[in-house]
Amino acid sequence: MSQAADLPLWAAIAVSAFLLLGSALALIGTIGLTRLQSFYERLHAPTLGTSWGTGGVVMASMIFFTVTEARPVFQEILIGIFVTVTTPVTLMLLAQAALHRDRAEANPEVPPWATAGTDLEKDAPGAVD
Amino acid sequence: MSVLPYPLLSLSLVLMWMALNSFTIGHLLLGSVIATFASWGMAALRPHKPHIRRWHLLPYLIGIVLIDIVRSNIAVVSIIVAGRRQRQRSGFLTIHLDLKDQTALAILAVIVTSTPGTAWLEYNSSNGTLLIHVLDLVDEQEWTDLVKNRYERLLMEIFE
Amino acid sequence: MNLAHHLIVAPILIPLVTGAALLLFDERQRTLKAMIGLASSLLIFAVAVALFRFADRIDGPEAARQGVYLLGNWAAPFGIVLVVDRLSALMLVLTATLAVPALIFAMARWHTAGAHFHSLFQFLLMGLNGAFLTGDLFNLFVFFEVMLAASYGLLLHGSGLQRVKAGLHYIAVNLAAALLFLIGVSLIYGVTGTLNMADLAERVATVGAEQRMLLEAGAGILGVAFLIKAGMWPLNFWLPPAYTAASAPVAGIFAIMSKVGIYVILRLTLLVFGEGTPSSGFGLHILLIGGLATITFGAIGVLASQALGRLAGFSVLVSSGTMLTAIGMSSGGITTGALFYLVSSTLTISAFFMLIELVERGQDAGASVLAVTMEAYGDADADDEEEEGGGGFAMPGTMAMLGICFAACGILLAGLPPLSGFVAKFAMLSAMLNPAGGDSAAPVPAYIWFVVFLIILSGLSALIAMTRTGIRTFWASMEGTAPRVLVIEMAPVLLLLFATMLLTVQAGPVMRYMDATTEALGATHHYVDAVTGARRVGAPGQEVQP
Amino acid sequence: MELILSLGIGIMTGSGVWLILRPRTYQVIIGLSLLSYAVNLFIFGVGGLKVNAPAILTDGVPVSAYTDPVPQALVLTAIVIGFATTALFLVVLLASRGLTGTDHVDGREQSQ
Amino acid sequence: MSAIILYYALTAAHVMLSLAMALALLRMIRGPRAQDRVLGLDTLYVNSMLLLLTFGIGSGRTIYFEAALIIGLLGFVATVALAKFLMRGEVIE
Amino acid sequence: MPEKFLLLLLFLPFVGSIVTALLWRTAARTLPAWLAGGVALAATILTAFYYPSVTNGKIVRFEIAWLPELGLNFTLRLDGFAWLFTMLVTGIGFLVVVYARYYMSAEDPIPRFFSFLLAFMGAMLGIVLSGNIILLAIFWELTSIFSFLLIGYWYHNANARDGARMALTITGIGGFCLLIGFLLLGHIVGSYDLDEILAAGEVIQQHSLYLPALVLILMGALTKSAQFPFHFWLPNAMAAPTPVSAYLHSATMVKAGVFLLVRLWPALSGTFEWFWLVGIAGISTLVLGAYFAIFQRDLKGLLAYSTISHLGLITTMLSLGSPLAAVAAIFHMVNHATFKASLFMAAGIIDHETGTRDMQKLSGLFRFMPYTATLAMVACAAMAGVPLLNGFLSKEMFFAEAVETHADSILDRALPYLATLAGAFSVAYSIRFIHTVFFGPPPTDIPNPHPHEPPRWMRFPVEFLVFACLIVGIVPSLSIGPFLGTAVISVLGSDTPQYSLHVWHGVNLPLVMSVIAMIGGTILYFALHRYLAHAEDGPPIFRHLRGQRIFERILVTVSWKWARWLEANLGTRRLQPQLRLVAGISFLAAFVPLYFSGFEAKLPPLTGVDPAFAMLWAIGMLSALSAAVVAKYHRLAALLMIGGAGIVTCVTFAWLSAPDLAITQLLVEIVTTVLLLLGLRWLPKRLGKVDDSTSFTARIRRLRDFAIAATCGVGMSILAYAVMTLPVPDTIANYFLEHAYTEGGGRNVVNVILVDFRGFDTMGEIAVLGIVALTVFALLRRFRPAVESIEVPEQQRIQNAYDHDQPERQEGDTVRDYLLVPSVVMQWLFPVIITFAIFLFMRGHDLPGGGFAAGITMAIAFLLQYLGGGTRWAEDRLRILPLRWISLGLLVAVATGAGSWFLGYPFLTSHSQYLTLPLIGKVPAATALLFDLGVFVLVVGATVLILIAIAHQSIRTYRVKTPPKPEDA
Ligand code: NA
Ligand code: NA
Repeated sequence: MSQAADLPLWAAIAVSAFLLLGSALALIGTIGLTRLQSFYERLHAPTLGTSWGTGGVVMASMIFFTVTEARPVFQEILIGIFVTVTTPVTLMLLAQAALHRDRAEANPEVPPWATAGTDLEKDAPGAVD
Repeated sequence: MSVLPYPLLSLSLVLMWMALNSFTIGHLLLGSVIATFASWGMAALRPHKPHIRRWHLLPYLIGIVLIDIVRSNIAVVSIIVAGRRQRQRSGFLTIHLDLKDQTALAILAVIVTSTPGTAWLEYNSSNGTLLIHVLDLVDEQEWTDLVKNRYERLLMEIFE
Repeated sequence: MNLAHHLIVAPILIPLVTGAALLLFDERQRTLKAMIGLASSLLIFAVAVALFRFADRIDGPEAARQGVYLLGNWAAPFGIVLVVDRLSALMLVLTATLAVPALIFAMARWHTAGAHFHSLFQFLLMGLNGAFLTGDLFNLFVFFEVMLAASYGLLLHGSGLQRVKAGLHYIAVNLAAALLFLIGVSLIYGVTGTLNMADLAERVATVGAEQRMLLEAGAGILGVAFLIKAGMWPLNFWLPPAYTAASAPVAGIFAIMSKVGIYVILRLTLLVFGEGTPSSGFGLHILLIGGLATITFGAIGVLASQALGRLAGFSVLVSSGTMLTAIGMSSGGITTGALFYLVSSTLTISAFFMLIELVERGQDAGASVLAVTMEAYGDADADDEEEEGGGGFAMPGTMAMLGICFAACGILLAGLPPLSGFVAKFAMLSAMLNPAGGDSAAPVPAYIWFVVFLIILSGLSALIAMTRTGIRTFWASMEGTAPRVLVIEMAPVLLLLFATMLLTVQAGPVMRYMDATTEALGATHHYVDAVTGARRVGAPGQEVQP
Repeated sequence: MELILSLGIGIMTGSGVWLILRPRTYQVIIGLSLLSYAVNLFIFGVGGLKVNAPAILTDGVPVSAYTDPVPQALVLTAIVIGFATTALFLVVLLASRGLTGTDHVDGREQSQ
Repeated sequence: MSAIILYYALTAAHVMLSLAMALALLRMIRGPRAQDRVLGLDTLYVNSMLLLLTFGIGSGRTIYFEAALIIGLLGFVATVALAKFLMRGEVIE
Repeated sequence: MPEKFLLLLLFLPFVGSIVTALLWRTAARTLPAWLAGGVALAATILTAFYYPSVTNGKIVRFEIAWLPELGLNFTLRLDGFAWLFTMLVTGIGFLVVVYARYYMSAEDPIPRFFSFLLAFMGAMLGIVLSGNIILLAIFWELTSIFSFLLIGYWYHNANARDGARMALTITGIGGFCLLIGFLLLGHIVGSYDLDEILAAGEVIQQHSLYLPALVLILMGALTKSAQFPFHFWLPNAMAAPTPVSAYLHSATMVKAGVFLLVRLWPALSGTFEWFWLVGIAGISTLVLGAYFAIFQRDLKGLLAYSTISHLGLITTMLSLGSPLAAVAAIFHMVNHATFKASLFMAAGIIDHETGTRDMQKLSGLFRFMPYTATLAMVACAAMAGVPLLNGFLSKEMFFAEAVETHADSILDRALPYLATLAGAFSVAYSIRFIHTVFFGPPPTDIPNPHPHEPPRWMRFPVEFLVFACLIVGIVPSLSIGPFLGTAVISVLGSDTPQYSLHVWHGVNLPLVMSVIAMIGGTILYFALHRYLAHAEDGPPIFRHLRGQRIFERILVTVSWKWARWLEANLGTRRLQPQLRLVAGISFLAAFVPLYFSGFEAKLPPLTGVDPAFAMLWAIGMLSALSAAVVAKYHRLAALLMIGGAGIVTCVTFAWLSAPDLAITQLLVEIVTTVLLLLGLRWLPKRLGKVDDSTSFTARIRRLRDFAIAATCGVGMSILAYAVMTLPVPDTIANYFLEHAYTEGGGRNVVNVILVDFRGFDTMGEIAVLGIVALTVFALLRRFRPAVESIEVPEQQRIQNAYDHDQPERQEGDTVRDYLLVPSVVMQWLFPVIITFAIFLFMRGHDLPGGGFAAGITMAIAFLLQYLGGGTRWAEDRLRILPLRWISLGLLVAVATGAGSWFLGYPFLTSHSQYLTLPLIGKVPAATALLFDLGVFVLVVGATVLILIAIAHQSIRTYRVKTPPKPEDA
């Protein structure tokens, strides 16, 4: 922690605050993951970690390195962006998988297969398989 | 195939390159070359190409999403910390979407899912219905409004 | 640094480049690929012979240093070195001697039985040659893996139930061995701080007692990895099924694979735990006892084998056991004989594996096995249809030739005269019972009797088994069903058997080479000096920098 | 550090060994993966453990301050080879399962 | 002073994130269904990414950044594959 | 004669053999015979010319260095005794060839016969001419091999096959023993040279290894000469064509044993051990052989046992250790060869003419073939020891020696009686031969009812030999005398006794014994006459104790039943025990040295434990243990668990200052997870309880496995702790740290090691990856899924059914909707990941990253498109040619390495410097970067190939398995 000593106090406080915020959110998220009752509820918990949990730590890191290296450091933002973009993909794929399994097992907790619908034009994505 | 099939993408990639390395002219040049190559790779995939009509609304969108995320963070933290003492009412919610643009849908999905407390479950393209799950489903209409009025309308303005 | 010096790395690079380049050709251009592969193998053979001749002339430190190749121009022990000495050159020549016939044999039909045969074959050669040449412990691991990876591919070449079943065991056991190799190497590095074998030999002397224990533990674990490869009982049960399941040309080249383990054990025991080192004689007892157990198990297996393939597989074990025993006895004369035996038995087993396929082709069992393979293979892709007779002419006098070759193999395996199997056995037994100088007063230790007994017994079991199967195959059942054998299938077998004959006739010079090899192996400090004394290009005392 | 890591290596090894002694091919491949973690960590460990050591050459830092790069290089090679062999083993076990109809390591169910 | 503040904050962050990882593992072990386990693993990944970022702050070196970035950018690939396997019984169709 | 002609003499038959073999397709029957006869005759003549060179104890020696360091030279040595034997081998060989020319039928493969016969002749000559005992052993084994081939000549006949195998097994075992015996002789004397050994008799006999050497050599000699109890192979060898019996099994090969005893007589004989060992074998063979001969139904069987008995006689004489007896032995060897060969030939003629050799069927042949009958009768008389025939002379000498006292013992004293008894037996079987075959009523029950005299030249060899019997019998000193003398002197040298070769020595004890034997034998025969006419084959009492059957049974039991049992119990074909052994032995290999060095596992101090690190590893351990527990029934859970263990490993690497490892492990982790998932598709869905896990044995097994696993785990912990806490040695790493930047041009030492210091490792490593990819690809081309896995997975069926049922939906809509949003994100990430891969690649030399990490990242970019869009979609858009990438990667790496050759440096020498580019600044431009490019390219190709090859299985259609059609090769 050689550079830490050179850090101005305000920066140290800011870094620490963001760090603790991020870590705490991540921890609370996982607490939710263990404590929430159904899978669909648990699905919400990790987003704490991936939203402001990540945000906090990323901010802490950015402030820290910007101050210690005396130049603006943005690369951590990329982590924030990537996590924000990729986590939803994971969660929605997982949730839908769970949904389909529950429906296949006729679990009453979940909404059944949609049977009615309007004749909407198909806007097919790339997946042709 | 044009040399720069996705200018916005290429620009983002250059920025990414420079963020990863450093903001120097050298890396601007190098990054441009690499970004051009990478965007050719993108072009090879022949993806659905979005038409952004009112891109100046994008920062606004990002802004409201960030605020919403902060809000819902607090909400969800309180739910988790409160634990079983306060039994939350979670549930499924079906919303009919008018949004058709694939990219816009993707952005909506990212917004909905990134926001703690709401999760995008299933979109049925044949009738445009969206199934979401909400952790704290006190008022269904409030959530429907959130998605329909706050996000979908904005996205439709940007993309359609 | 003259051009010839770069030849040292050629046995690794030629097959690598060939194997890689062959991937650029379409699978359907098999003949072209085969020709390129053959040309490459012949080139490797020529290089190996050149290196062999170089190694044979090594006397004095300067020549020995010429046999050291500093890869990346980094001095030992920092960079990786390749070392040509008599032993490695011998192994190179032996490998190439097996490779050419095996490849020719494969060109008759087997190379059509699956994808990328020729590339895999070249990569196997690369792995083998690298393992023989390298003077670095971790680089040895890498080449072991190259060799194994290619051998997995070649073993599974042609697919089919037997191959896949045997392959699964083979791979599982060898993966375990690879992990042990890593543990052993890293322990040794942790204790000595080096990976270079010569440097290791030097540093071993200075290691403190506390560390020495760990060094020996590392060596023990490493030894297990090598012994698995070498096929020591009870770590060898994977070997007969794997070698039996492999297609004939593959088994033909696999004959050298168990010898890689032997080679490494021979080199490292002498280098690191040789005379005069603090841990001198480490593990020799295990090698001796394990070797004897292996001979016994191999001989029993040979007797118990109904199918020729298994018989050959167990012969590999007998051969390994004999080598391990000889190394475990750690006497110069015995090692000399054992090296001769190594060459002879490897050639024999290779020829035998290929012969078996030809012999069994005449029998219903063999034909249907082949048919199954072909069916399995021809079914997936239309472009791999067998190019029947693509290689050439049917062999005249097939039965007579097969019979003669079979008899020759039997004679070689049993160690009967007049072929090299006898000379090898005689050389070893003679060294055991009649150590050089013929000090007739010296009593023969009891364990030597046991060794002699087992070696003879293994020969006898080969004799009994080979007559039994030979009679059944040639005399009792093959009446009138001469298989169609192509000249390019028979010629490789004959070539290898001819090599054993040459070995017999030239036993004198060959044995002198082996003797010099043994002597060089014993003179650890020469090896160490050669490796550590090899100078970088551009370093003082070297030719002018270009 | 050392104590915890060695315990961890031991547990991974034990679990891996247990799994490779099981009769199902899938268990074996999982066991091999665990073993390869254990071995990679072991190799890494022989260089000695250093927390917060510079990973990149920096001017003015004495040689002794760095972690030993050699085991790291060895681990990298081992990781690659481990990946390759895992892939291979997987495909062979699939082939074996396809041809024999069972996922037993011996290609047939044992009655024993 | 700065160093002390940062030291305590980092230690607390380490402990919290490790604890978070442990809880994620707990979900992986408890399940009860495959999707819960996958969710647990995904969370484990994200938390370890955060842990890596805190290492970076702790050491003052940016070399941990790549590892974190890889988790952020590519970590989801494994989870996506798992999710798709659950949904379709097949990863690549 | 020059010495080198010995070589010609020896090789003439071998060359002839090869030439004859090359005639394998010629129709001519006579050509091979002419060739063989010519060779034999030439050899005989050549030998004859050597006679002057060997008289009076002179020796012709010829030596070629072969393996001089080991004392094995190609030494040929001809002395009087060898000369006599050479004449026998070549001369009788010639006669046998002539005989065989007529004996062999047109259907037989004639060239092969003569080829083997000539080869045998060469081998036999080799035994006789060897001047080095190892060389002798070589030819010794060769005779066994050719004998095997000749006995099995008619291999369609089961008896021939069995007989051949038995002969080879017995004589082969003997040969191995002989070799060891010779090696011991060499050990004692210090040389394998025959002359030196013969001169070292005293040394040998006083050496402590004399007895083992003697026993081993006798094993060789006695098996070869069919001495009791190894005699039984010879009667079974009678399945050979008769010329073979005549040549090998009466005149020459079986004589090799006694030849050897004579050869080594000066060195080995005269001791108590010699007398007892050789004597017991000889006398029992003499008596039992003769006894058995009486009761044979088969003509050749009778002759075979007679041969055994006569060889026993010779052995007995040699056992006595007296020079006179040795003379008699040598003399009898020659005599026996002449009369027995002629008798075999006669038997062959009879067989040839009548179609049977069964004496109970043969009768009164004299009237059909009087000439042959007469010849046979004379030869029989010689065999019986009738005066005026050669057999009588040597037999009298034997009787004379028998009554002498040699080594006073019960054996010595019993010898005269036993000798007489055997003499009587031999008279009996000789009479039986003549009486049953030639006299009595004409045969009624023979296959060929009109036998007649054989062709003129078929009879000639018999005539010649019988004539020799007569000449030697009547005028011994004029005929055989000088030659015998020469032979005897060469063996006995100065010990040569005075002996006389006269027919009449007056009425003495030997003559009385002869007379008793004559009368006794005659009486015995006529007493047994009726019994023999109908008795079953074989001697009374011993009939059921047949060596052959015992041998077969032992052979089968030991070499087959026991061997199979042992092989099954000493080995295993199952994987689990093998891995158990590997684990257990590895543990021992590590801890036995530690134990013996006094290693103590010290309890480490529990200080300085970082709670977060402890927590991290609690996760790691729990993951590993859970993976172990759930892997059987919850595959996916196990996969997730090792993912947990993997991430802990990554974090540990990062924590402990190894970011490169963390990155690589992480990337590999991701790919491996996808890989295993791809594989899971093809594994059985969910296992029922397959094994009875509650059974006691199952529990014991698991307990044992648990013990092994726990032991290995504990062991690994101890080792790891011990090595981690070891003081750091002076490692090569210091050099790397000091030179990475100055000479390697990179600040990331790990990367500089990988691409420069130890770039060769990396080259090998990428080769491994490429090879594995090829193997995976090749194997999957043949892939056949299990039947129940061919179907589309259950989830897809349900979803497709749903799509199908909904009017507004089409099949596949579910998956399309499912991936609608994700695929957009994945596509947009594609260029991002590519950029990131390039980033990782470019900075590798100075910072964490590098070709491998970049390659995997790139592969993941591709993989993601396959995941999102499916195989067809992705391949419609991305033309990836992974094989090309693999090839290119390897070639680039090698080319980079080879580039340094042009500057005169060794392979892989890197050249690095920092280029200062305008605007960009200092850029590292090491050739190592180019090498790393090769790594990158290969890794992309190999990883993609592996993943895609498996993925492709899902879109392949599998034909229903058809049973394999037999295909003619
Ligand atoms: Na959400
Ligand atoms: Na790197």
